Amino acid sequence: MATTGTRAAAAKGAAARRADLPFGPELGLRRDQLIEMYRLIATTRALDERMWVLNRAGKVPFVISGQGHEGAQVGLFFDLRRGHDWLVPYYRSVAACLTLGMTPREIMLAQFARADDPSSGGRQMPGHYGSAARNIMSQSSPVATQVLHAVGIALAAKIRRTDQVAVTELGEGASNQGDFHEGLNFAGIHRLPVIIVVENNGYAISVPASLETAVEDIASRAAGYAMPGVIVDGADVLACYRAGREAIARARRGDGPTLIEAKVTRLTAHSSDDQQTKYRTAADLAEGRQHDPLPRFRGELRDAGVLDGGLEERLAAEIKTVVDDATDWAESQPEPDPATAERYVYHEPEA
Amino acid sequence: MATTGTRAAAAKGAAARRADLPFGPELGLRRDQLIEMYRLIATTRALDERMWVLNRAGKVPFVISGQGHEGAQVGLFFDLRRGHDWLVPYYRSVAACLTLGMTPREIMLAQFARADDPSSGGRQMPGHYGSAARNIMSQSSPVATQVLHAVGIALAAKIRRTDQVAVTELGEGASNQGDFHEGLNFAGIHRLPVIIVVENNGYAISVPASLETAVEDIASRAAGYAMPGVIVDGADVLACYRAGREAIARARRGDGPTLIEAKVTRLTAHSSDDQQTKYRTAADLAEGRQHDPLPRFRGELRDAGVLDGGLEERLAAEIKTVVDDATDWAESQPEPDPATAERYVYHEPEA
Amino acid sequence: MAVRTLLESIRETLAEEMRRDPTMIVLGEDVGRKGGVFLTTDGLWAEFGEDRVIDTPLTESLIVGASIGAAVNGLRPVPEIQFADFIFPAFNQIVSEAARLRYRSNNAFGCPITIRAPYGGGVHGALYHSQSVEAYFTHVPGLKVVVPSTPYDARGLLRSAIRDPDPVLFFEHKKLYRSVRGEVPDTDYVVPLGRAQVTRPGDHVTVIAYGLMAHYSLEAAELVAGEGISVEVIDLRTLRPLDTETILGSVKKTGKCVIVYEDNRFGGYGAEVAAVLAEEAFDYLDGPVVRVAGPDVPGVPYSHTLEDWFMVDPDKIAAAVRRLAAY
Amino acid sequence: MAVRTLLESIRETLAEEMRRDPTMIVLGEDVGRKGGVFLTTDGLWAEFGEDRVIDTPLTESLIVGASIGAAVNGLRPVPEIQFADFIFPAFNQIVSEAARLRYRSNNAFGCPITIRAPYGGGVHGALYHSQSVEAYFTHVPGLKVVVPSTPYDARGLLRSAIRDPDPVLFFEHKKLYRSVRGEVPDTDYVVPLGRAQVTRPGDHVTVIAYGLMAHYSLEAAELVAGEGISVEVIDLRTLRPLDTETILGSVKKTGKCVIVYEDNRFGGYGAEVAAVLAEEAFDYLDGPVVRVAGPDVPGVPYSHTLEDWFMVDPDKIAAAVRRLAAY
Ligand SMILES: Cc1ncc(C[n+]2csc(CCOP(=O)(O)OP(=O)(O)O)c2C)c(N)n1
Ligand SMILES: Cc1ncc(C[n+]2csc(CCOP(=O)(O)OP(=O)(O)O)c2C)c(N)n1
Ligand SMILES: [Mg+2]
Ligand SMILES: [Mg+2]
Repeated sequence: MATTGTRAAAAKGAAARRADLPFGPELGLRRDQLIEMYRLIATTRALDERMWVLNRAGKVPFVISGQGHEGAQVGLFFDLRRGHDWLVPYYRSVAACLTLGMTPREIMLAQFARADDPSSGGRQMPGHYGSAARNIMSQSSPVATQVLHAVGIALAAKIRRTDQVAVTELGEGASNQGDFHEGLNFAGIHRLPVIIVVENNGYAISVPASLETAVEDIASRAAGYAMPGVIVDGADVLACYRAGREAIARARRGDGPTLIEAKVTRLTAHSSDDQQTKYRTAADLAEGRQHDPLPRFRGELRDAGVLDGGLEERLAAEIKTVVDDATDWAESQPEPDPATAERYVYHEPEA
Repeated sequence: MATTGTRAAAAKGAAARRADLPFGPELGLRRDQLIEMYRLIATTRALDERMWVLNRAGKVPFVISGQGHEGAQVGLFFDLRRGHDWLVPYYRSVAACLTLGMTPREIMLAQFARADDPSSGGRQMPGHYGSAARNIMSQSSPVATQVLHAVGIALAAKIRRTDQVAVTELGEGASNQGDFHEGLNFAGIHRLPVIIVVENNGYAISVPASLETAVEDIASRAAGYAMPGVIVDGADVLACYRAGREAIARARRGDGPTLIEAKVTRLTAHSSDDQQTKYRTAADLAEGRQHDPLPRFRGELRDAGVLDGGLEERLAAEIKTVVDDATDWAESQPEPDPATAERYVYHEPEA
Repeated sequence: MAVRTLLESIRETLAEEMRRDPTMIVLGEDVGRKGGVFLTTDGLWAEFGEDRVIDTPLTESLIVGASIGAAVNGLRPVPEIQFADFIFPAFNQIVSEAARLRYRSNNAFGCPITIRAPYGGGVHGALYHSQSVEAYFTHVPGLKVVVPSTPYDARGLLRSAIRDPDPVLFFEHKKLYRSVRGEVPDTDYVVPLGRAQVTRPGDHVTVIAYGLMAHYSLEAAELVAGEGISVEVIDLRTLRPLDTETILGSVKKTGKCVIVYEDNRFGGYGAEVAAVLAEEAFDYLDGPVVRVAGPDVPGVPYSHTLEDWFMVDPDKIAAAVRRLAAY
Repeated sequence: MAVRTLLESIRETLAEEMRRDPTMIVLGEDVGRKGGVFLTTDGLWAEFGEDRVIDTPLTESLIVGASIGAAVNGLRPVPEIQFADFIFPAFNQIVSEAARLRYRSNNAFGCPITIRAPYGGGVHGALYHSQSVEAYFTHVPGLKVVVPSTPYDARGLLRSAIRDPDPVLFFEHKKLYRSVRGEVPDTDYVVPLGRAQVTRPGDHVTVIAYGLMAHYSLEAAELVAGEGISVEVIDLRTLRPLDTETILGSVKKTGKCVIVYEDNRFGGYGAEVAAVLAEEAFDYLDGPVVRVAGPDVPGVPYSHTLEDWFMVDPDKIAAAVRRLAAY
C-alpha cells in the first residue's frame, strides 16, 4: 500500500515527540478535554459498529461510515468553535459531526431514515449528514463537490468578516476530481479561511492509492496552491489536534488555507455493499488494523493516567447506554409521511 | 505582472548559456533546420498580422491568434515526428500547426470559413484548427478539455505501442480547470507519452496571473503528479527547442509525461473582440513587447551568421508571397454549401 | 421614462440590487476590471470594489460551487458564466448541488443564487458561442429558468431572480443585448417569475416563444397579418415554472399552436410545451401542435450561409403559421 | 439457448467483444480487480489484463475525455460511469466534445466510444443513486442513447453500440440487472440501434416505455386485459434516434397513447415522444397524449415510503390506461 511508508514514518515521529513532552499540557488540553476527545472517538466507534450490526440484522439497508477515521476527525476539529465555524462533511464524517455537536440520536435518525432526521428527513441515504443549527452543511453523494462549498463559505466569512473558519473533508480518491483543484486554487489566491482535509485511507473503494495518483502524498499538491500541505498520522489523535489547531489559528488570523492529509485506515469495507476481501489481502487488512486510532489513544490516555480509577469502564458503560438509547429511540420514531414528499423543492413562503 | 521576474531570470540564464556555447551545433541543429525554424516563426507572424488586417478591413469577423507565442511553439515542437506524433492544439496554436505541416493556405481557409477548410469546413470559428492527415486533433472552444484528449491519445499510443508522442497546449488560465488536474494525474500514474505545454502569457483575457493562481509558476504543480515541471523562456526559441527535445525523448523512451511552462507574452488583444488597453497599462504592454520571440531569434541568427548574404531579405519576400497567396487563394475559394450543413452529425456509410 | 437597451437594463439592475442589498456579490470571468466580455458588469468593480465584484479564475465549477457555499453562509451571489456554452463544467454543481440542496436537506438549507449567462445564436459565434442550453436546466426540479426578451422584463425579472430564495438561471440572448431598446421605469417594480405574457393578442393561431424568438414571432405575426391570419403571441419569460394557465387559455381560444425555439428541435424545451398541450388542450386543438426549432445538428455553424441555414427566423415562423392556419 | 440475467448478458457481451476486437478497452472506477460495483465487468481484468481493463482514478471527466482521445488514436473504448448519477462531471466532455467531434471537424474525426452507466430508481439508492439521466443526452445531436430492458436486447444492442462509429450512451437499469432473465442465443446477432419493438400487440391504447418501465407497462397491460382493455406495448430500446415509424404506426391504429418514464415529468424524454405525436399523429388521436412519469422533485427519496411515492409502478400505469381508454 502506497501510504504505509509515510504513515509509519509519521507515527514514529509522533512517538519521538511524545517521549520528550508530556502531551496534555503542552498542547493546552485540559484533562476534561482529553476525556471528551476520547468519549467522542469511542462513541463514534460504538455507534458505527452498531450501524453494521443493524445492517446485518436487516434493519437498515445501507451503511457507509468511518471506522479508522475517527481519531483524525476528532483531533483535527476539536479546536473549532461549535455553531460558529463550518463543517462541510463527507460520508465518513460521523466523528466530525459528533465533534461539532450532532447527537448519537440524530445520527441514528439518519440511519433509520426517520421523519425527524435533521440531515434530510429520511430523504438521503444514511451517511449524508447535515445540520443547519450547527453549521454542518448538507452533503450530497458526488464526491469533491463539497470542497467548493467550503471555499464559498470561507469566501463569505472573509467578505462578511465573521471570523469563521470552514473545514471540509474528502477521501484521497476524491481529491483527484477537478473540483479539488479548482477549489484549492481559489482558496490560495484569496487566502481564504478554509481547511481541506484529505483522509487518505489508501483506497477508493477497490482502487489502490498507486492507481489513484502517482505521488505518495496528496499534501505535496499544496505547494501548487501556495498553501501549507501538512501530513499527519491519523491514528495519532494529538498530532491531529496539533495540526488542526495550527491550521485553524492560521485561518482565523487571516493567513489563509491549509491542506491537511491525514493518513488513516479504512477498517471496514467501503460500504455495506462492498466485499473488501476481493481486492485486499489478509496482510493488508491486518496492517490496517495496526493503525486503529481508538486503542492507541486509549493506551496513551491510560499511560498518562487520564483513564484511571475506573473511568474507562464508566465511559464504556455510558457510551453503551447512549448508543442503545439512540438506536432504540430512533427506530421508534415515525417514518416520513409520503404527503410531505413533494415539499421543499422550492422555498415555501409562510402561510 | 506576476511572471515578469521569472521570465527575466529565464532570459538571463539563457543568455549566459549561449555565451559559452555556440547554439546551433551543440543542440544538433543544422543550418537548414535553424532557417526552417525561423521561416516557421516569421511565416506564422506574417499570417497572423494579416488576419488582423483582414479583420480591421471587415473581411473576417473574428480573429484569435498567437502573436508572442510562436517562438515557444516552434521551438518546443520542432523535434516531433510529423504525421506520426499528435498535436492537440488550442486557439493560439497557429505556429504549432504550421510546424506539424499545415499550410498557410489551410490556415486562411479557416480564417475565411471556406468549404475546403480542413479544420472544420467553415463550421467552427477561426482559430479552431485540426487536420486528420497530420494528426492534429480537432479542437473545441471550452478550454482545457483537450488535455484529456491528449492523455487519451497517449494512452492509446502506449497500449498500441505505436511509439507516438502526444503534445497539447493551453493557457495558464485554462490550467486551473478541473480537466487539467484530472489529466495530469492520470498521465502521471501511467507514465504516458504526453507533453502538456502551458503557455503562460500572464492573462486570461483580462484577468491577471495574480488573480488566476497563487503561485508564480504553473510548472510547480508538476511535482503533485510526479512528473518534471520545466520552465522555459518562450522568447528563447532554442531554449524551447532544447526543452521540447528532452521532453519528447523522455516520452518516447517510455519515461512518462512532462509539464512545460513557457513564459510568453500576448502581443495582441485576447481576440478581435477585446480591447486590452482597458485592463493593461502602457508600461505592461511595452514590457510585453520586449519578450517578442521573433526579433530576438532573428538577432540570434544574424549574430550566428545564419541569416546572411541577403537570406533574411529573400525569406521576407518569400513569406510575403506565401501569405499573399494564402490570403487571395483562400478568399477566392467557395463558401460551404448550406445543403451540406446537416451532414456528418453521425458517420455516413459509403453509398 | 428612460429608454434602455437590454444590456443597459441588466447592468443598471445589477448595480441597483448591489446598492440595495449589501450581501449581493457578482463573480465570474472578466466581470471585474474589464466589466465582462459584453460589458454587462461594467462599472460594478469601480463602484463596489474587488470584494464584491470578483474576477475569478477560469473555472466554472468553482464559480458556481463557491457561490453555493457563499449563499449558505449569508451572501447573495450572482455568478456569471461568460457564455452559456461554457456552463457544462459547472453542470454537476448546478444540477446535483444547487438544485437539490433544499430538497435533500428537507428545507434546512436554501441556495439563493442567480446564475447569469449570455446565450443564443445569430451572432457568428459558431458551435461554442451560440448555444441555447435552457432545456438541460428546465428539466431540473429545484431550478428556475428565466429568459427575458425586453429591457423592461429584464429588469423586473432580474430583480425577482436575485431576490428569490432559490437558484435561478437567467439566460440573456446575446443578439438582443444591443439590438432591443425599450422603456424602463425608474420604480422598483418586479416582474414575477412564472408568468408568461401575451405580447400580441390574436384569434387564429397561438405562437409561443421566448428570448430572441419572442421578437421574431412578433415579426412573423406581422408578416401574416396582412394575409388575414390573426396571431396571438406569447412570450414565456419564465421557462420553469411554466405558466400553463396562460398558454392553455390562449390555445383554448385559438385552437392552434406553434411553438418556437432556436435550440435543437429534438428534446428541446418546446417539446415540453407541446406535451402539455397534447395532454391538457386536446379537446380544444384544431390542428397539430407545430414546432419551429433549430435543426438537429450539434451546433450553429460559423459560416454565414450555414448559420442562416440553422437559425429560426421570422420567415420560417411565418411559413409554419400559414401552414397551420390553413390546416 | 442459454438463459441469462441482464447483468450476465452484458458481462458476456463485453468479454466477447473484447475477444473479437483487440482494440477495445474498458475503463472506469473499480471495473478492474473488483469487477465493477455491480460485477458487470467481473472477469475481464483477469482475462484481458490491466492494459485493456483499466481501474481509473475517481475522475469521470478524465474517464470520458481520455476515451475520446484514445478513440481518435485507434482504440475502441467502452468507459463505465459507476452510477448514471455521477455522469455530470463528464457532461462537458460528452456534450461539448464527444457529441460534436465529427460535426465540428466536418467528418475528419469520429468518436467511437460506448459509455455504459447503471441508472434508475426503486433500489433504495436515494437522490444520488437512482437517477434517470437520459433526457440530458437524448437532446444532444451527435449522441445515440440506448436503454435495453431484456438480456436478449442488451446483448444485441451492446454489440451494435460498441461497433458503432459514433458515441453511444448505454444506460442499464440497476433494478433489472438481476431481476430479469431471458434466453440469449449463442449467435453473433445484433439488435440495430434506432428500432423500437412492439412487445405486446393490442388495439385500444398504445403504451410507450423503455427500461424498467417497459416491464411495468407489460404488467399494467396484463392488469387491464381482464377489463377488456387491449393494450399495445412498445419498448423503445433506442431513445435517440427515436423510431418514429413504429410509434406512429401503433398510435394510428389505437388512437390513444400513454408514455411512461420514471424520470421527472417536466422536460423528461417522454415530452419529446408526446410532442412527436402531437405534431405527427394529430389526425389519428382519439384522446390526449398521457404521460405517466416521476414527480417533479429533485430526486428519488431514500425512505421506502417516500421512494414508493416517487416510483412509477404497474398500478399507476394501469390507472392512466383505464382513464384514457374510457376517454
Ligand atoms: C463523482 C462520483 N463518482 C463516483 C462515486 C462513487 N463512489 C463513492 S465513494 C467512492 C470512492 C471514494 O474514495 P475516497 O475518495 O478515497 O474516499 P474513501 O471512501 O476511501 O474514504 C466512489 C468511487 C461518487 N460518489 N461520486
Ligand atoms: C470553459 C471555458 N470558459 C470560458 C471560456 C472563454 N474564454 C476563452 S479564452 C479565455 C481566457 C483563456 O486564458 P488562458 O488560458 O490564459 O489562455 P490565453 O488566452 O491567455 O492564451 C476565456 C475565459 C472558454 N473558452 N471556455
Ligand atoms: Mg480513500
Ligand atoms: Mg493566458
